[in-house]
Amino acid sequence: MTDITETIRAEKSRTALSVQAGFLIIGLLLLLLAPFFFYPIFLMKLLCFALFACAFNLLLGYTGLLSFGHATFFGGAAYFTAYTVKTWGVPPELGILIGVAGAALLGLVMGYIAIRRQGIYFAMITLALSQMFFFFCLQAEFTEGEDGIQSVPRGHLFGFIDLNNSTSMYYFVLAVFVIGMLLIWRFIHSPFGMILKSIRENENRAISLGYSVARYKLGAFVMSAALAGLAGALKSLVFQFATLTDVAWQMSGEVILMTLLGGIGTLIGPIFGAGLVVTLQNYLATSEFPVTIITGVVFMICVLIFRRGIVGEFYASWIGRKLGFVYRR
Amino acid sequence: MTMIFGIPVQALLGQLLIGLINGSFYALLSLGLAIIFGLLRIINFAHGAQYMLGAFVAYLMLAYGGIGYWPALILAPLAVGLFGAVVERLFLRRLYGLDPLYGLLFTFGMALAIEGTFRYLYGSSGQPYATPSALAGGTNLGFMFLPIYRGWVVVMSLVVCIGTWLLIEKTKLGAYLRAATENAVLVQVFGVNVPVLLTLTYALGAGLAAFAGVLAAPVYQVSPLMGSNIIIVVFAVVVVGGMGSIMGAIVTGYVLGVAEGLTKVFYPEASNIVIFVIMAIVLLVRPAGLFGRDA
Amino acid sequence: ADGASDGKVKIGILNDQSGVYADFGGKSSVEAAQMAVEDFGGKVLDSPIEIVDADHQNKPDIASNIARQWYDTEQVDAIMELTTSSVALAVQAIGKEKKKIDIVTGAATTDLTGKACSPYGFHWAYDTHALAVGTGGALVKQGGDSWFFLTADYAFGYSLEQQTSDFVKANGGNVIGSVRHPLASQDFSSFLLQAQSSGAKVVGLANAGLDTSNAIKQAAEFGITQGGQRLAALLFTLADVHGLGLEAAQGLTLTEGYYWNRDDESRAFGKKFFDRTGKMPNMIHAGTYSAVLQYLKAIQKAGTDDTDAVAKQLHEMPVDDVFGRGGTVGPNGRMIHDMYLLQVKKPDESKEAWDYFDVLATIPGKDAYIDPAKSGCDLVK
Amino acid sequence: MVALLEVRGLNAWYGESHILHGVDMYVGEGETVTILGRNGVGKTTTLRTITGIVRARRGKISFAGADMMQVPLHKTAHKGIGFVPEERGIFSTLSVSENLLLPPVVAEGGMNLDEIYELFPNLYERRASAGTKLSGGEQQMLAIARVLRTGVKMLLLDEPTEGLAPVIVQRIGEVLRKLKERGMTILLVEQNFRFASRIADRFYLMDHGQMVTEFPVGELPQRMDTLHSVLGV
Amino acid sequence: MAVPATETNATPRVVLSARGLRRDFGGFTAVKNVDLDVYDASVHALIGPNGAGKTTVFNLLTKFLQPTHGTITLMGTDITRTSPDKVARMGLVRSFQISAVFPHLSVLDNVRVALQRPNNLSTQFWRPVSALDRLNDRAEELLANVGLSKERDHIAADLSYGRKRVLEIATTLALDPKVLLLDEPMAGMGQEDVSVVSAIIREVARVRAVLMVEHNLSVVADICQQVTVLQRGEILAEGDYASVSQDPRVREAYMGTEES
Ligand SMILES: Nc1ncnc2c1ncn2[C@@H]1O[C@H](COP(=O)(O)OP(=O)(O)OP(=O)(O)O)[C@@H](O)[C@H]1O
Ligand SMILES: Nc1ncnc2c1ncn2[C@@H]1O[C@H](COP(=O)(O)OP(=O)(O)OP(=O)(O)O)[C@@H](O)[C@H]1O
Ligand SMILES: [Mg+2]
Ligand SMILES: [Mg+2]
Repeated sequence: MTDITETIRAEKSRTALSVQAGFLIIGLLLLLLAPFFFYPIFLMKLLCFALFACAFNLLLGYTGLLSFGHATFFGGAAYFTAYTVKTWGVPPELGILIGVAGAALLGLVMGYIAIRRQGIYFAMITLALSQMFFFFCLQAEFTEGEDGIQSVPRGHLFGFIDLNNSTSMYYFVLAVFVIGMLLIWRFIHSPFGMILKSIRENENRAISLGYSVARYKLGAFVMSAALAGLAGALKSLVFQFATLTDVAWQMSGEVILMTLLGGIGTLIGPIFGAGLVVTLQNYLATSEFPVTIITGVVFMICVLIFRRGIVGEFYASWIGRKLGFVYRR
Repeated sequence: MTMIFGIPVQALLGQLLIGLINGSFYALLSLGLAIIFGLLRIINFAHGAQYMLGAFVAYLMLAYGGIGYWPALILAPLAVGLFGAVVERLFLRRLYGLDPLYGLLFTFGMALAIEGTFRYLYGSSGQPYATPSALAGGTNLGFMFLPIYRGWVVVMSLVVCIGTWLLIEKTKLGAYLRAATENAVLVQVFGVNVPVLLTLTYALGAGLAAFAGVLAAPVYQVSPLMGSNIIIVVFAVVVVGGMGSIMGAIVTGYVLGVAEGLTKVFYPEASNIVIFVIMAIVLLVRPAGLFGRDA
Repeated sequence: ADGASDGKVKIGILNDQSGVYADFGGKSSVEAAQMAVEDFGGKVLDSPIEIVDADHQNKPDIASNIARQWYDTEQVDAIMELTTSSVALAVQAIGKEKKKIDIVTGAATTDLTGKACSPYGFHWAYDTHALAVGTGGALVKQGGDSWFFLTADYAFGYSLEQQTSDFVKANGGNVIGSVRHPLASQDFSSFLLQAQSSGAKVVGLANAGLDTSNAIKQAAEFGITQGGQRLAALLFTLADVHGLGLEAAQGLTLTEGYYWNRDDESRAFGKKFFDRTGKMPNMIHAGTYSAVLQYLKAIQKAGTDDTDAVAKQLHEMPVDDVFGRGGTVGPNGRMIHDMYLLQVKKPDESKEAWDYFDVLATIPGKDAYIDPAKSGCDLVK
Repeated sequence: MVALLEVRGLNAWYGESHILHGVDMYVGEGETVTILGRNGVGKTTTLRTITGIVRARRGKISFAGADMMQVPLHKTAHKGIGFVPEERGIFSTLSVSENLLLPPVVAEGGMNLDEIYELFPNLYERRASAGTKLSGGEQQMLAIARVLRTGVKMLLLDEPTEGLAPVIVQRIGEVLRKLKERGMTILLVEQNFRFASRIADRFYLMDHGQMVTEFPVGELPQRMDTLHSVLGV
Repeated sequence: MAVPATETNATPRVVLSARGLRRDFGGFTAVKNVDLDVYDASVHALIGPNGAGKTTVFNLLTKFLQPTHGTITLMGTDITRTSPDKVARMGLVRSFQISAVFPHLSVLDNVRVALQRPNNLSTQFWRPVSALDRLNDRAEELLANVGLSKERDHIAADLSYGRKRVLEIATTLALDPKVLLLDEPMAGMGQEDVSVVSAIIREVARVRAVLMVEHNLSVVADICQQVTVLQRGEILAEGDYASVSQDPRVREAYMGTEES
């Protein structure tokens, strides 16, 4: 009896695995071919935001911490990279690393303060702290105020790949994106990720099993910040500037919207969410609809009737379940 | 002239008073937030938008209906409260029992939508609203020129804050409200119409925000952006106070208003972040906030 | 290559249409551009002229994305308006790289024609320097010789304050003090009290938008102007005065490059604009009109819409329209034209709707703008 | 005996899962009835469905002649039903006395405060402290005391002795007997069979969402075998 | 399994002890003057009427609450000021009065989470989850011990109440604690589960100290060597079950006159 159920279960997860692998390969192929059909800068922007949203989701979806201050890491890293590449003339790959390190450091400081509280307090605290960082960037010398750091050279990757060529830039961005996603995937499905999950489930119990919950949360926070920084650093090279919009609280709101739209707690949901938001913003820019109203209304609709997001709804749908996906939150 | 840290005592007194005025708005707003959070477990991100709505309703009443400040002081909060009631009935109700972050996100979207609508209709440079003639002008207090209207703001906010506190802590209605937050179903089983209570609560919170908005209209430019500028600061105020007590929200509002006012004198560059800095320090020393109960 | 390259001349208006600067330019700027096209006759070199527009939402990345797409795939020949300096600088850099024309009317930074100048980039309506000269210099001549600044605490505020003080001092005035306030302060009373007790004759507001509006409104409350001090806003336009109301704004001094009720010609344009938009134009609207018109004239004259040829004409042709009367364009792309020192009327002096200003002085273009040779632009040898 | 509460063919669901499969039962006026059953058979669900907390339900519930299926949740108490939930439901932000005074009085004939404090001296001692600072047993007493004030005709009690010390269990037994003497109708869910046997007039035995058997207290000795096999007592 | 350490010793060893423990809540003293010694390889029961302070004593011992006065020693180390997670790592592990499992993890994962830390598999974020597979044998052994093998792939939330408590005990045992604190482990359990859990406790206590709060006196009589009776925060009586249950003060304060 148990044997049969087990085989069925194994069978099911095997189909699920192959289906998922299939999707993955198709997705990658699409991304590889995309620049032949779409405008590369648009695609790069999309990838940057997708990575940003996935990094954010790492925290929200897998540790249950809603940060309302992730713009700090995204925008902070953008500034660090833009500044070091433009002013110190460091090569792009090093610039990105500096951006990531900076974001991680910011994450450490903000996390250290914010993880003292949970739930919505946590959200409010991160919001307040990131607002503080916004004012810092506004007033600091090196960010060049509301002009932003402009005309950042993309430079040559490893000294020989010219990133000014938008095709090579695209594939560079794609490579970083894939690496970022792999990191997130590994991270979620790791022993550490397991502990995070259990903390989200029952924090007191985790403490009583001897886990210093605060440290695990902080670890997750820093990793999420670093990955968000990776996205921001990349974006500053793609667009060749870093400005205040990247650190403003509206940006933190946007990344939440992306994640919510795509599906909180799903690995690839935020990619779809980011795609949708970026497309929408571009579309709305040339339409008659006022952007803020639409954004606001989309938010409301999502929360009310679409909480699982696109990918979450798909997973939970009949087809999704047939294909062996699980959505649980 | 006596000096403190190089600042004349008189100027200092003036700045203290001004801080108190600012604090009046913080107190009113954080009070409303605390009530809504306390009872509905929703962080009302739309609180700033409702504050803005209050000011705008007052402006619209004047511009299109010839209704002046005094009636507006009552009518605008009622109107916004009614709007809040409708929102609660139609939408927020569906979010009870879910992770509170959904409430936060919903109201965030709502704030964007409301603000966007008003920006779309009225632009962002704001609308004029004059001080009511009965409160125009000012008195010379010796150490400063105090516009009478500002004094009025302090008095009104104190009255409303204390009144609300009494309502919640000392009345049977308040007891129902508090109980309903913990276990709405049970309170309902006991024979209390909880859904109506919750609607009233949200309406009350929204009405308080709108009241602050009407008070602000003659002082600040009536603009669609006025809410989003202040809401984040009010969040910080609430964190510093701790969500445990209504009184905490009120007191912290005033105290931080004064703290900010003093910073404007001694180190004006930092005056926009001083509340955030205080927040960080308080969190490190007392994670539950100054008046918070849950550690 | 004669005629329009693709049988069409396309102009993109890229600005903030829903955010904080929406009243500054916004959709009305698109209308102004449309008016210019109509006034020009709707066709240039026998090709139709098309205006496209987009709302950049104050996000440089969206602006940059749209600008690239416009230039690359939608055959847009020039992009104009470009409110917000971060956007203007980003788009100008793209234009430079792609050899495409941009004409900025919405942003204020002098960098556009300074260290970030482009052979294809033009700055049309105003800049921080012109505002500083107008308000700072001219006001001292009117007797406002001691100043106290309320400065927004970021680069834009500093540079306005810096430039203005220079002109105040150059004209024999002195600066008694200044206080820096954070961006988006709701309450200015603390700062106003400090300004009041300083005893300066002029309180200079080196900030923008809502901050300026709030400061002015509260200054009235605290009786600053009644106390004999004068308020000078360094970046403030007709649209802002309209939002503030004459009651609160009366007596305020400011500088603009255009005022609709100045003479018959400007009145005629103003009325026409009003009929289409429901509001009177400020210098950004009129400037955008002028920029579009001049661009079309340049194409006409060059006989082609080729970027280099048109840019050459734009640099050489004198400007003569309702906005840029007697204007010239410097080698750095700066359009040099007269500016006006304006004072807001008392409510009972205002004779009709939108009749808000008295013109106190006219500042000749050559005084108002930085000499191209000293602008720091490396195109000027 | 007149049936005060009558339940016919009651079905109830939690989301997709079907928990009650046609419950039939009645409780007469002034009677004390106990539902016995293993963990998870649906005892709590039965009570929650009768009060209207579980609204995904089908069947017939009538109480004192009224059709309870149509009554909104906040009107249940006004019809005369008082509920003491399994998890007790003490409000932490309310003091003990506020907790006690919370439920609105719905009819004449409830106890007054003095009587209640006499019955539960612990509560009097701790009346000013916050509700959930009480120990488990104190909370249970408070939960029962709370509905006694309101003048309801019938009490639904869900495992009132769970986690309580033997003395307290005895005390609660005494309280219930006293209430019974005053004519209170009681529907009790219990795992503590011995406790139940001392106060109940009649038993229902529940399994898999249905009442499998019913018998008066007098038949208890004959039924011990069934109880053994179903409950493992 | 660990080597039974104390069997050779003549006198049983005290592993957990408290001296002069006191805790105030505002003006109210929930626990006062409690001295407690818990011996290795024994089951110690803490009983008393509701509100006596049993859970509070647990919270104090495991550092979820800070004592107002007094000291706590765990295997010779003063832990009065140690954080709760640290205390757990030192080998003092508790269960909660309200069942505490990770509801959306599978039964097996619940146990594996507990096994991760002692096996140094909790911070590796660079390794795949399959690294945890080597914990499976041990986890399954633990589940088998408590009779949960059949449910190993169930989601914990789907278990019945009693099974959840059993799972919780298995999780706790996974840490191989030196001292085990169980707060009403049998509450709400059916009779079958009660016997299962009693047997488990008896078994684990052969090499560990167990301190438990329990109202089910037949269980206490059955498996506990030591009984401490608490009343109003103070110790009323102490000793083995037989002597304690004869104590008239205990009968009056706790057990009552009739058998229930
Ligand atoms: N909120 C809920 N959602 C889904 N299923 C539930 C819910 N509450 C209870 N159940 C399930 O319904 C069934 C009956 O539960 P119920 O609480 O009525 O049992 P019970 O007889 O009272 O058991 P116990 O003696 O343990 O209290 C159980 O299988 C339980 O798992
Ligand atoms: N956080 C607290 N604040 C104030 N009083 C408290 C707090 N926690 C417990 N108490 C009080 O301390 C006393 C002891 O409570 P405790 O929970 O330890 O009792 P217990 O012996 O475990 O009871 P039970 O068997 O009912 O669980 C109770 O009177 C309770 O009201
Ligand atoms: Mg039950
Ligand atoms: Mg207890």
